Amino acid sequence: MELNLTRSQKEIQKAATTFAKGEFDKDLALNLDKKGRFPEEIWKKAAELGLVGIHIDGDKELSLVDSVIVAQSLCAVDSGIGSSILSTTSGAELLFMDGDENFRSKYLVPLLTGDKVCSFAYLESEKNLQSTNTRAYLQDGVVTLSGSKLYVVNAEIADYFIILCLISLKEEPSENLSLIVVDKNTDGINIRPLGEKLGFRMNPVANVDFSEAKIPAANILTFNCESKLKKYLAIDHILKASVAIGIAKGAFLRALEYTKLRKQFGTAIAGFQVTKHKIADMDTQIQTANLLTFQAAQNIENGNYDDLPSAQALLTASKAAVYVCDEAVQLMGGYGYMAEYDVERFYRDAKALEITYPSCSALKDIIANKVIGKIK
Amino acid sequence: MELNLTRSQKEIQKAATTFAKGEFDKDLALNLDKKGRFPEEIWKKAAELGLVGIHIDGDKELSLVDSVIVAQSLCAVDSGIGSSILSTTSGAELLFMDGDENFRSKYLVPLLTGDKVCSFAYLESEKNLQSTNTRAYLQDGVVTLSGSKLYVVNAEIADYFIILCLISLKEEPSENLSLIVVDKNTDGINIRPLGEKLGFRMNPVANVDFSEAKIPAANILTFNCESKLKKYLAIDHILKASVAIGIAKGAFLRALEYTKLRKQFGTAIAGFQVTKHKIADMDTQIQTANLLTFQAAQNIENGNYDDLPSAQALLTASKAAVYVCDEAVQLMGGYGYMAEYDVERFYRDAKALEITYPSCSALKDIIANKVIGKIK
Amino acid sequence: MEILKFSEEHLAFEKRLEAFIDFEVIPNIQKWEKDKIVPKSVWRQLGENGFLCPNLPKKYGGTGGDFLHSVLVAKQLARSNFNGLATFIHSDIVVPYIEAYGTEKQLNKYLPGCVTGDIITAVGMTEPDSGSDLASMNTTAVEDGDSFVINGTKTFISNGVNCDLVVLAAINPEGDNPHKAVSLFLVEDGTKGFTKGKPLEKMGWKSQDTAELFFSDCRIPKENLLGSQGNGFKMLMAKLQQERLICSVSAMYFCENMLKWTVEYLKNKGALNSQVARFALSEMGTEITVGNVYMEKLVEEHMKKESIIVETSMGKYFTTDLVKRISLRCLELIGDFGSLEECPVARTFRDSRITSIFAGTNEIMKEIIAKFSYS
Amino acid sequence: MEILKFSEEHLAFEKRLEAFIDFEVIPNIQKWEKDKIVPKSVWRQLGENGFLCPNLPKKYGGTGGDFLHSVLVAKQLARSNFNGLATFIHSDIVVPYIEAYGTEKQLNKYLPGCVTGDIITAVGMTEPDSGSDLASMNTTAVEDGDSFVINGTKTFISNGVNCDLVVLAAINPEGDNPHKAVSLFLVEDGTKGFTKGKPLEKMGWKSQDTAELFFSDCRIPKENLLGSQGNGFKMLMAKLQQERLICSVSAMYFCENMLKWTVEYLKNKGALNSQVARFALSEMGTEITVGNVYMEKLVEEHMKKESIIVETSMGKYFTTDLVKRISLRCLELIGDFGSLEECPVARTFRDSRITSIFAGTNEIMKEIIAKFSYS
Repeated sequence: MELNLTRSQKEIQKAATTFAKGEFDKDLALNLDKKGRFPEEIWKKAAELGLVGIHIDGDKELSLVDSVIVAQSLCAVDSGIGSSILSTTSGAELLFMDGDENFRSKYLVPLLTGDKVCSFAYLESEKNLQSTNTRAYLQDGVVTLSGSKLYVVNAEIADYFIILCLISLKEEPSENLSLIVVDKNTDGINIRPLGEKLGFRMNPVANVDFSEAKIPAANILTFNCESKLKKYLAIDHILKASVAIGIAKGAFLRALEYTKLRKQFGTAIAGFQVTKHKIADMDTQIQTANLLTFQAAQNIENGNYDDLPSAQALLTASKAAVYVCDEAVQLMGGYGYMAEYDVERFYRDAKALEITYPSCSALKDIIANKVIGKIK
Repeated sequence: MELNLTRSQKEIQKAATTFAKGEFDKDLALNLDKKGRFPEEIWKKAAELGLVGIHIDGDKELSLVDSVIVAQSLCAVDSGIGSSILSTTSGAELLFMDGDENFRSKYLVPLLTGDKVCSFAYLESEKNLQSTNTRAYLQDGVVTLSGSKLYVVNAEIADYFIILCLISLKEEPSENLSLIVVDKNTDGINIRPLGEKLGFRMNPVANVDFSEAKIPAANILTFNCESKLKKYLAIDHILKASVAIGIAKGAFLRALEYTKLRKQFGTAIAGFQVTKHKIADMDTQIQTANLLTFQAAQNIENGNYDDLPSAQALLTASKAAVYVCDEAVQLMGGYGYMAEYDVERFYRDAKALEITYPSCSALKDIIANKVIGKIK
Repeated sequence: MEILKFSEEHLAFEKRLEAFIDFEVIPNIQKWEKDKIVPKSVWRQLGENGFLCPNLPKKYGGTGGDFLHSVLVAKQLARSNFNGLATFIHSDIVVPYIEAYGTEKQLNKYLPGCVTGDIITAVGMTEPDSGSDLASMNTTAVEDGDSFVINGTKTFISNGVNCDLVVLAAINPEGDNPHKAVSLFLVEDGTKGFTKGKPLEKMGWKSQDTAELFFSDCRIPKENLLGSQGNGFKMLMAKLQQERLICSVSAMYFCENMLKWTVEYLKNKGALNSQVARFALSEMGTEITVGNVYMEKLVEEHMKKESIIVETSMGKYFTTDLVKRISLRCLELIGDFGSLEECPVARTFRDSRITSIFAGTNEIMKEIIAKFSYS
Repeated sequence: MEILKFSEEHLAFEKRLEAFIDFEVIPNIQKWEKDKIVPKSVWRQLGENGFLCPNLPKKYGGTGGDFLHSVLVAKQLARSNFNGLATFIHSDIVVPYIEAYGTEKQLNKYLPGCVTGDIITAVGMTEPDSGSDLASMNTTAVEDGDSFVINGTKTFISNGVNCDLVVLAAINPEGDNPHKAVSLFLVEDGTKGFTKGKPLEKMGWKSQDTAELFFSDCRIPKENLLGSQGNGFKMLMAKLQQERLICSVSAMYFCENMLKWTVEYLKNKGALNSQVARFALSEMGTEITVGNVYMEKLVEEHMKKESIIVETSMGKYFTTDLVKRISLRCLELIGDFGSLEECPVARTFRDSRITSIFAGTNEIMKEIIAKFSYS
């Protein structure tokens, strides 16, 4: 499927791929995955090149397609390093959408320059975002925050958190779902690492407790954030879909190369009809997910934040990634199971992406609610 | 997924849907399906409205997206009547691409005005088009044609055939895969109907034998047609994909309506989580196939006849149609199995589309050959 | 890998049945499918030969066979690739209600006719607005002197046109708990106020007369109550194991037939050199072999009178889903020829699609499995 | 729905094994997984307790048990959710070659040690450039006086680091027909010219020492030929039924464990009120129940010494595909917690992914099924 990329998009694609191929050392990747370490140096280099948060870098419009391209390109070369780089700006769109110049210079720009890592802490239940119990009250210019967040990616390496919480004002009982930026060195934060991961092992994950943490009121990013959050999630779904597609492409290209070289009973595996049909299915799924994702990203660039296309893109892409990686492992046989041949790692990353929030089930809820509408 | 249709495309969509809703009588459709009769009257009305062969109607460029829209719209209202109307121009693109003014006025225009039906006879083996054995030789301005064609749709109602055959010139041994137009009333044609069909029952199918049929040399449409044929197939795949999507949409909307109205254990079926997730999957598959098909059609409008996108679109769309119709039947329970509720017929049509040439297997061969390329 | 052991007597029974199917059934299928009904005379022929209700005791005119006879009937009817003579609805689903819950008088009055084919039975359970949800039943039975007066409509009733006797579920409109207000009644054809609709047009089972039944002030004597009053729900539930099991048995034999036919077709076309076709056949063959072993195990346990509600629900879901998938996949392998009604798998595809819907949809099966296993 | 009947003795054996696993294995799994190997001492402990080669006759030091003992070992090891102690490779795959084809001298020399755990065995078949295609083997064995001289590399060898004895397949480079040029040899650890690689880094089976084996002018005495010369291909084939069967047995027990764990997890989270979760569990439960019956039937037939090559190939494909799909689906139901190594299903997912690749890929299974059934 030909996507009609603009000249500038093609250049970004080329730059990202060239960078990744040059910098993403295979042995390093294996080692980082094994040890669960974040690829700090490469991330900083990517930021220097402008590849970090490329969709929010620059002027006032979101160039989401650029980030789709970067995510796919980096993850296709290495799913672990690629997704790690992308993870450092998790939640940054919320700063972009809502932040004044203060947030911009203090929190957003350092992400883009590779000086800071942001971590968006939102989950309290695996099922949905509707069950926020982290509470804060604002009094005398200070917000006091208490509660627990689950599965916070990059909690240990982040410089600050964006927290989804309920904020109440002094002597006013109503609570408002809001966003607040909390510096890592604030007192009252306890990070409980969740140990080794199945996939995306270069990004440690932890539960984070807040116990009467005091934060300046100026750090309230958005008061009443429901609609912003929904917009953010649409963006986030597209970026996750892009990571999934990158993973799928990376595993696919490795398996394709293998089947063209590896001979069995005197024939290259790629010459067997069953292999050919698998390759056709794998490619079709990748192209399909790709097209959905570009279309959804384009929608958002055009200012349409409808959450249906992004949910369908992520659902399709994450299923495609698991399917393609699984078949890649099988096509490569015993080699597919060996760390050295990469695809088992891509497979674990794909599976981790698929099962972590938002799960396929949550995405289907979004889609169904939109499609079914009201029932009489 | 929002497809950004132009104003004129939206008008075509509206016109086709309005026409279908007004003219496609439900009882008539049930009866035609049961008896295996072609909806002649409705077809003529559709032609009057310009809905027949809309992509070749008009000037010199193919407006394929228009036909995608018409096919989807008509088939969503009724898969049998809709696809019957579309089938009357089978092969007409070959006339359009290659025909001089003579072919145009004598053969092409009457299709568009609803005065003639064309039938493209190409298949001799179910597997591929490479095994053409129908042979003709040209001598003294007359072509003599012999051979047999299988599964010729509309053979009985067609006014003329476009035949794929090998033509040799007098005293020259080489044979050229070519196209020739043969009037139905030519001597030496024997049509052997294949009886009742599983799906698309309004379009009778037959094997057609040619026994020294004499045709004027002027009726040779294309001498050496390989590349034209490939282009034609790309178009044909997209139109078939559009029919599949229309079928899927039609079944989906019926099932969706049913689940919103039908109550079980006091709750509308659409309120059950399993139903909701099915609806999400069904909608996602339809949107996905739709996007692939529009993209592939757009490619061709832009002059890029690459056969990969059209094969991927048809593969995805025909699978989606079978899946969606199957789930629609299940969602509607016993009613889904009854002729009166339409979806069983849509299901049969979807299945027939999927298994007749080009089969999924043939499409995967096309895709794989393109993706794998040469093996060292 | 067989589990079931058939005796000489069983095999002789099967052989007779096989011949009957070859000579009396297969040549007529096309006509019956067009007619949308199988003549009642065929039922009587079946009865004469001992093929109906093959496990009713001799004192009611039966041959005193066992459930393996029913398995063999399902097998041979599947071989005919045709569901017009779905005698298992009569023999293995409806008549067992009468046998289990009937009074001696009812047994003597009806069972002999059920064996000879003079009485064709149907069960009236489903209604237009209540499928699997029996509690929302709208057909009422009101006591009036020494009668019950029945009003309501039943739909999707197999043998609905041919039936001479209906086991009808109806609700006492004055009952508090709908689950305890349902009773079963025996309603004879010809009873005033009982009328039948025309055969419904369906995707498949073309010659099986599925129809609506209408009851309008239909008065039946009190002695036609089947079992105890208010116990209908329980009685219906108690017999579901055999109903669902026989569906599984039939589904597996249809699977085997389809695969066998498809292999032959592909072999004749020289298409077995396709690796994709070979793999597809191997995958289908595996699922069918595995499913067969499971089905035979279910039959074995059922014949030992084990309560295997969950396992049977699993079987119903697994086998009817399988028969659908096998039909879809065989058609794909067959290609263009599969799009013609001449291709037997086209009919199996149309016919088998109902099996994951009737006798409790597979969604209901999954709820049952979950209820007993995961709650 | 059980087919297999376990005696009191079997159950006592299982109980002892269960305790052993609880006390000696489960507490050490994390360490062994980090170490990428299980200490040899554990093998000896297993041997002391009669858990290795449980069906070797008493005259070779065995306990004279039957294949059901192997089934129980597979079951209990699956319960530990860990494949580092895949003793079935030793007990049910490699040692049977020796038992079946060894000379009396070889039997007496090696089997007692195999039982006690002093001799851990491995089979050297796969090579870097030949997976399922044995005919393209490159490891050579050349006769030289009273020795064979072996050269070549084997890869993906389970127990490759711990092994004390390798049943090695090598080819006579001068043989015309490669299928008749393969012989089996017994190569002891420590033989000059035989070296082992480091454990390979894998997706799963972290503590199972899978390694490369290198043979460089490795000279072994002629008496270490196993079975007759040139017969290696046939011997390897003859034992595949048991090899593939034990894979199926293990896969099914892993399936059961995963589902059980997932149900408990969801129950504790209060997530069983989700209809989608209930249906998913019912679907998985059905496949597992059906697969279990089939697996038990295979074991029964195998123990009756039936030749069930096709059915076993079907079983290998069905069960290993199932264990993968169950792991994928359970993780989906579990959600975020499944993405942590703390979740046991995460390990089962990683471990089970190899089972549709090893012991003959499922693609090979499908070719075998097709060859015997559809050609």
